[in-house]
Amino acid sequence: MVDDLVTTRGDDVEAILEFLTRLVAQFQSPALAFLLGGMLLAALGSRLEIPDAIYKFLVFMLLMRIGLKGGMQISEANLGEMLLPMLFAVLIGCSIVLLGRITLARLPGVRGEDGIATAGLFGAVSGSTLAAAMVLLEVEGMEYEAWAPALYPFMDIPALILAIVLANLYLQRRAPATGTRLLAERQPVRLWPIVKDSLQGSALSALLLGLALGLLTEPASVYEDFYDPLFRGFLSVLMLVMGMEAYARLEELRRVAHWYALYAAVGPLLHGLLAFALGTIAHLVTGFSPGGVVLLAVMAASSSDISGPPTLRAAIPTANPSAYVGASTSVGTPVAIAIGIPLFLGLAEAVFGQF
Amino acid sequence: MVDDLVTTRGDDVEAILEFLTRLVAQFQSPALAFLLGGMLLAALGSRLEIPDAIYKFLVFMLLMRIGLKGGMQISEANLGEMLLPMLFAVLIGCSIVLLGRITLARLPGVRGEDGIATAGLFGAVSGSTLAAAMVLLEVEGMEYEAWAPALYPFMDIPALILAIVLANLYLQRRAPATGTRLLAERQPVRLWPIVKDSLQGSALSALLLGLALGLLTEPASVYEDFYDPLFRGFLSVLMLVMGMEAYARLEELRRVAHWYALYAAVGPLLHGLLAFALGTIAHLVTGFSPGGVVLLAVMAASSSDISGPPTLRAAIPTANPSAYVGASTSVGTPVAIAIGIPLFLGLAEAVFGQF
Amino acid sequence: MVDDLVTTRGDDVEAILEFLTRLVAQFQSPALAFLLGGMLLAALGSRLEIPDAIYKFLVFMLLMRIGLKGGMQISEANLGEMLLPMLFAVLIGCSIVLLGRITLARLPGVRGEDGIATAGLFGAVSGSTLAAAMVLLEVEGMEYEAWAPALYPFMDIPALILAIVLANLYLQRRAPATGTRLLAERQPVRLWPIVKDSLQGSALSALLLGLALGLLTEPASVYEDFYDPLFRGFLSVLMLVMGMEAYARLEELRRVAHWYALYAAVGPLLHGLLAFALGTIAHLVTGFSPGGVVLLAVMAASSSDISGPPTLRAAIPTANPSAYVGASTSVGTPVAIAIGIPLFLGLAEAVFGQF
Amino acid sequence: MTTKATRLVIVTEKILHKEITRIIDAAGATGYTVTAAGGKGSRNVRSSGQPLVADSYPNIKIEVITADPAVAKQIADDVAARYFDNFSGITWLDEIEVHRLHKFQRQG
Amino acid sequence: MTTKATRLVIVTEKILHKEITRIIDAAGATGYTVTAAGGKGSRNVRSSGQPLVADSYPNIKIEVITADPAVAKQIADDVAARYFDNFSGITWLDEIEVHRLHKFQRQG
Amino acid sequence: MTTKATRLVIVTEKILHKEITRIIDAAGATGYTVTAAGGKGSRNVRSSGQPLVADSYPNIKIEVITADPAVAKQIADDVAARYFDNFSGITWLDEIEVHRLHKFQRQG
Ligand SMILES: Nc1ncnc2c1ncn2[C@@H]1O[C@H](COP(=O)(O)O)[C@@H](O)[C@H]1O
Ligand SMILES: Nc1ncnc2c1ncn2[C@@H]1O[C@H](COP(=O)(O)O)[C@@H](O)[C@H]1O
Ligand SMILES: Nc1ncnc2c1ncn2[C@@H]1O[C@H](COP(=O)(O)O)[C@@H](O)[C@H]1O
Ligand code: NA
Ligand code: NA
Ligand code: NA
Repeated sequence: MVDDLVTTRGDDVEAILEFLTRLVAQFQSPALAFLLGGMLLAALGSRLEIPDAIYKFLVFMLLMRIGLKGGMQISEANLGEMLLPMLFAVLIGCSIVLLGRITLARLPGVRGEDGIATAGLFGAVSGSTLAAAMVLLEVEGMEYEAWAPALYPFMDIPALILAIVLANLYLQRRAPATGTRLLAERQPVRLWPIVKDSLQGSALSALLLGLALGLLTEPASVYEDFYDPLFRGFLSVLMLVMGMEAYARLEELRRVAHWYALYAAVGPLLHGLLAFALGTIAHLVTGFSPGGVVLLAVMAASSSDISGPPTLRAAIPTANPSAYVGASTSVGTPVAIAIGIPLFLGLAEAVFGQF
Repeated sequence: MVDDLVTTRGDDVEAILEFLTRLVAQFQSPALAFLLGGMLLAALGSRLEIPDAIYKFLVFMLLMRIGLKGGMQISEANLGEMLLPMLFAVLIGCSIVLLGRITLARLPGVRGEDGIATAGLFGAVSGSTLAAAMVLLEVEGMEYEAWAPALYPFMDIPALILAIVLANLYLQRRAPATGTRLLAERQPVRLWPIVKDSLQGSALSALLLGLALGLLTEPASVYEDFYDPLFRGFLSVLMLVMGMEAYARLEELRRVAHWYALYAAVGPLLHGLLAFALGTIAHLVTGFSPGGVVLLAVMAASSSDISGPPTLRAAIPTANPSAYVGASTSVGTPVAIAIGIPLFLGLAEAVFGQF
Repeated sequence: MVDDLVTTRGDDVEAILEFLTRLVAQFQSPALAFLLGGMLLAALGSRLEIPDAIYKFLVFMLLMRIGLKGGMQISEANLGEMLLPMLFAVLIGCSIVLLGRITLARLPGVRGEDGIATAGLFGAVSGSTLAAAMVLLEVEGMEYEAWAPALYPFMDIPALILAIVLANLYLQRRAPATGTRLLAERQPVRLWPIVKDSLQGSALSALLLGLALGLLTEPASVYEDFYDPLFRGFLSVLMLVMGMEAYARLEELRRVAHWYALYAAVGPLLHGLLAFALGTIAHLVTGFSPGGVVLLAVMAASSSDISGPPTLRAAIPTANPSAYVGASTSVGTPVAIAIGIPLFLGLAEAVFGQF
Repeated sequence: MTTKATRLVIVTEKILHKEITRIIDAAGATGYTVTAAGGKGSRNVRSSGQPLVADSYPNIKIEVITADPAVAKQIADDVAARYFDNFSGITWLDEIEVHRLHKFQRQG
Repeated sequence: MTTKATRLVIVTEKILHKEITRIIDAAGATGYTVTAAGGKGSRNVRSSGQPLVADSYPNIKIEVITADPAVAKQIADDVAARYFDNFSGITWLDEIEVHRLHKFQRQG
Repeated sequence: MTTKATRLVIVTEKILHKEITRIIDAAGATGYTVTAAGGKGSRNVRSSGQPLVADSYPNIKIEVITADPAVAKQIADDVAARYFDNFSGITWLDEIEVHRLHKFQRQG
């Protein structure tokens, strides 16, 4: 018994050491290195500029690549396997928002709609963070179903919709008192316009088009010659932009309640662990791969950076973007990439053993 | 005899089946898939955006690649072989314009200058359509002379010039009546400014610079490491833009006479077949390759999308661009790519047998 | 004795012939070919356009690639070897400026501050010219220390600073007479702001970030899959832009004293030879590689095109940018690339024999 | 020959592009001109949520010229009432002289 | 100290950039400022022929400031006569106050 | 309801962006709007040193609206004194009518 415990403890120590080693290694991985590099540049006042046109194109390339790969690998056989993870993705997205609704949004100094919008952003998914995890899994040789990244919209859209619905309910209840005319007017929240708006956004458009092309046409040649080889490189540039952005937003974050910083630091890890747990169930039930579990956890840990903010801005206009964008960009994303990814990877190794 | 006929009919059926198979396959080829994807996105109201700067760079890369390859392969030995196809290219470009002049431009509801400008655009050549055909030929393993794409300007420039001259003649004859002051003034149409303007445009500049560099310098390393590998990928993005553009122009096309839609649907195929016939003559006389014949047909079938419109706009200002751009972008280009390319390819297989 | 002399003369002739062969070959190398192509296009009035966003991204890619490679190869072992070349780099940068100060800046018709600013620009370094030399060395198989390109800032920054200090001293001495209020006011030239401004510029930022990432993290995968393979291609496009720019600036150069043209034509070669001599000393003392010597000479011969002009413009506002930018862009850079690079390469072969 | 007309200028967040041009059309203006703009105002307290780093022109400047000042007034009022509680933006009017007045008059 | 001057604004298709600046120079103006613009006008019936999707700013807005109103008038007239039958475009005038008047006066 | 206000426009080289906005802030203006611009002026004798070929908009146009004309005057004077000997640039004033005057008034 005692012996057993000691072994376990020894194992624990080893596991922790391994996690720390991985953490340090992760800090040297290109994705995180460029992210930190971007923060550093911004902090030092560099005038380096990645033009807007390039940024938009990089995002397109990244999501098109994810979509193409997913679409090329989905076949009818997969649809059965996909069902449970898809369901879990929806469940996770919604749970994160509800969790934020009953914690962050109720804290003193946090306006209800600001808290709900923040929860919505953290429930939604960041394509770049997901891409960083995919690259790392490939480096580590941990396999995942090619359709796993295509779970993205199943977590992203429900989270955004739920947040918008909750914010509207919240504002309506308060409406008579504060007279937020506009929102109070359009009483029943219509869901379809929100879904449509999400799907029409540049990020999901590219992802879904990629999926459709991968599924219905034969893009293998252009995928292998172009979208795939440029993937890591474009990701590194995107991470640089995200790092600069993270630093630039710190100022805004500082102006809102400190709770946002706390939420943004702890939330990604909790959300990821929740997703990891559900993913593990899917592993046991339908054989969802360990790599897939990690990606599900990373999606949960990530917070939307491209499509989420404008959607929320348009749909919850009274919410303060400094709060939700600041929290997500400045703290949430760096935490998800720097701590979340190696944590879930280490956990997968510990839980699923040699894969 | 009867037996013979039956066999022939059987062959016919087979050929048609093969064409249809190819047509379906072509719909799955990256070029067409991205074109249709772009139309779909635009139809669904997606906010996906390929920035103008990226679009310009893609066009540059594509035409530079075509030029470099052509230039690298042209040697003095080729100049002899090139002569007949070059002559035919000029002839085809001019014939298409003349054909449009005596058909489309005379139809009721079609203004003379609008019809002539449209014919000019269809006589000119689209670099992207040509590129799509080149990629497909490579996939199919059908060889072509590396200088064949360099026939481009020999069809493009004469077609534009002839259209401008015809439009001016037409307007001058009408001038006293309608008083189109401006055009009537500069009575003799000066050709050199038009040629110069064409050559100075971004598309032909890039193509010709590529040709010159390929011919006179040693760009093989940069061609093989950069321009060639990125070719298909950039083409896919360009096709996406063209698809979005095609949909966006439909509205404009709807506002002009229906004859434009008919011309744009039938013209590319007729023009391509005419070129195919002349190309076959060149094949018999000087051994022009089957792949070269297909490219010549595709050039004829294509209509200019980058350099043609501004040239015509400046030189025939009274012509309505909604007519000619709408017809070319919304109907002509999709027809040339989706039906024209597989048709000419199938024809080449039928006519030239195993190549 | 006589025999000996004859042999030497024969060798000389051979060496000259070889240099000429190399010169012709260099004119066919992609870098120079695209540079000349750009000039030609501009001269012919082409409307070809490489958008600003693309240009900025190309510069970023190039310098990031140089930095990453340098950083990945610098280890503690190297720091000892680097010391002497670094010292020489500083020395060369400053010597070029001082040389310009006592020659160009004193010529009749040359305003003092204009001459000094020009000398500063020629003392500073062009990343693209350096990149062109790197590609050529690789083609020729002449090895160099991977950290050699990282000598860049050690020549660049001191040259710019010294020029700014000298210009201020010059203007202060003249101040009472001409009343150049502004510059006279801030009497002691503060160095740190200038250094900081240099380091924060987009070019040095990218280079230094690349160095840091290469040194501290593991970017090998993204370097090999992305930054390195795209290097030559992007350089070719950048050279095209530089060629167009060179032609566009000729007009400006024509408006200032002819001395600038002379200085810009002869300076690069003299500066390069000076650096070659010092590099050879480093070769003898610490084994600095022949390729490294060539790169040091090319840096000296090159004149800053991206970061130098805005730095000088801000710090020596009274200097006329038409003079220094015109001289550098229109004459200095083409001379450095077209004549300088093959000259130093030939010299290295002659001096260091088979390497 | 020129005629007096009113020029309304709106500077606001890019995200409102579609909504504002819809208001302009609805008010019966004959057209508008849009340019990309950056800037600073009182909104320093709230971010637009758009990427800061990559896009130096996150605003748009919309100019509407109308022969009838009432149209300009209505657009300005509508836009302010609908958006300026929650989005940054300013509007101003300028009296100008147009050539070819018919281009700025509602037909029919 | 400021002086009254005239500001002419032309919004038209990008394709006319070179031609219009030539007219401006010829009329004796001392300079002009160009910005990229998008927009909507009566030309909905005719397209500019430039890519719609990729380029959201297919127009240009040109501003010319002149000390002499006659110069502005001549430019406006010339541009309209030469191009506005077949190209889209509008022009308007604004009275402004310039600093450093000499910058807007033709030398000699 | 609208109120008279002053609109100061500065067209100058992009390189001065930071410096000029600093002057604007220091003068107590409540904001400014910046657009990318190209153009031609008297500076044909001196180049801006920025890439000509790639960047067709090497200038910026800055607009500052102030309730108090003195603020506009001070900015124009400061900018001209500090930069216009060595950099190209012009400034002009326009009288406009703003909505929501408080947005253009210095608080406190
Ligand atoms: N005083 C001002 N002068 C010129 N532009 C302004 C001014 N104040 C605000 N703006 C512009 O209007 C936008 C929105 O202003 P605000 O609603 O105050 O944040 C700013 O980003 C500026 O582009
Ligand atoms: N009423 C208006 N207000 C502001 N800009 C206009 C107006 N009408 C036209 N424009 C601009 O002028 C361009 C050409 O107008 P049009 O000739 O009417 O097609 C449009 O694309 C707009 O940018
Ligand atoms: N008369 C003018 N009208 C409009 N813009 C002008 C005028 N003169 C100069 N500019 C603008 O101001 C900038 C600087 O002018 P300058 O200092 O004269 O070189 C030019 O590049 C133009 O953008
Ligand atoms: Na999430
Ligand atoms: Na054609
Ligand atoms: Na140098």
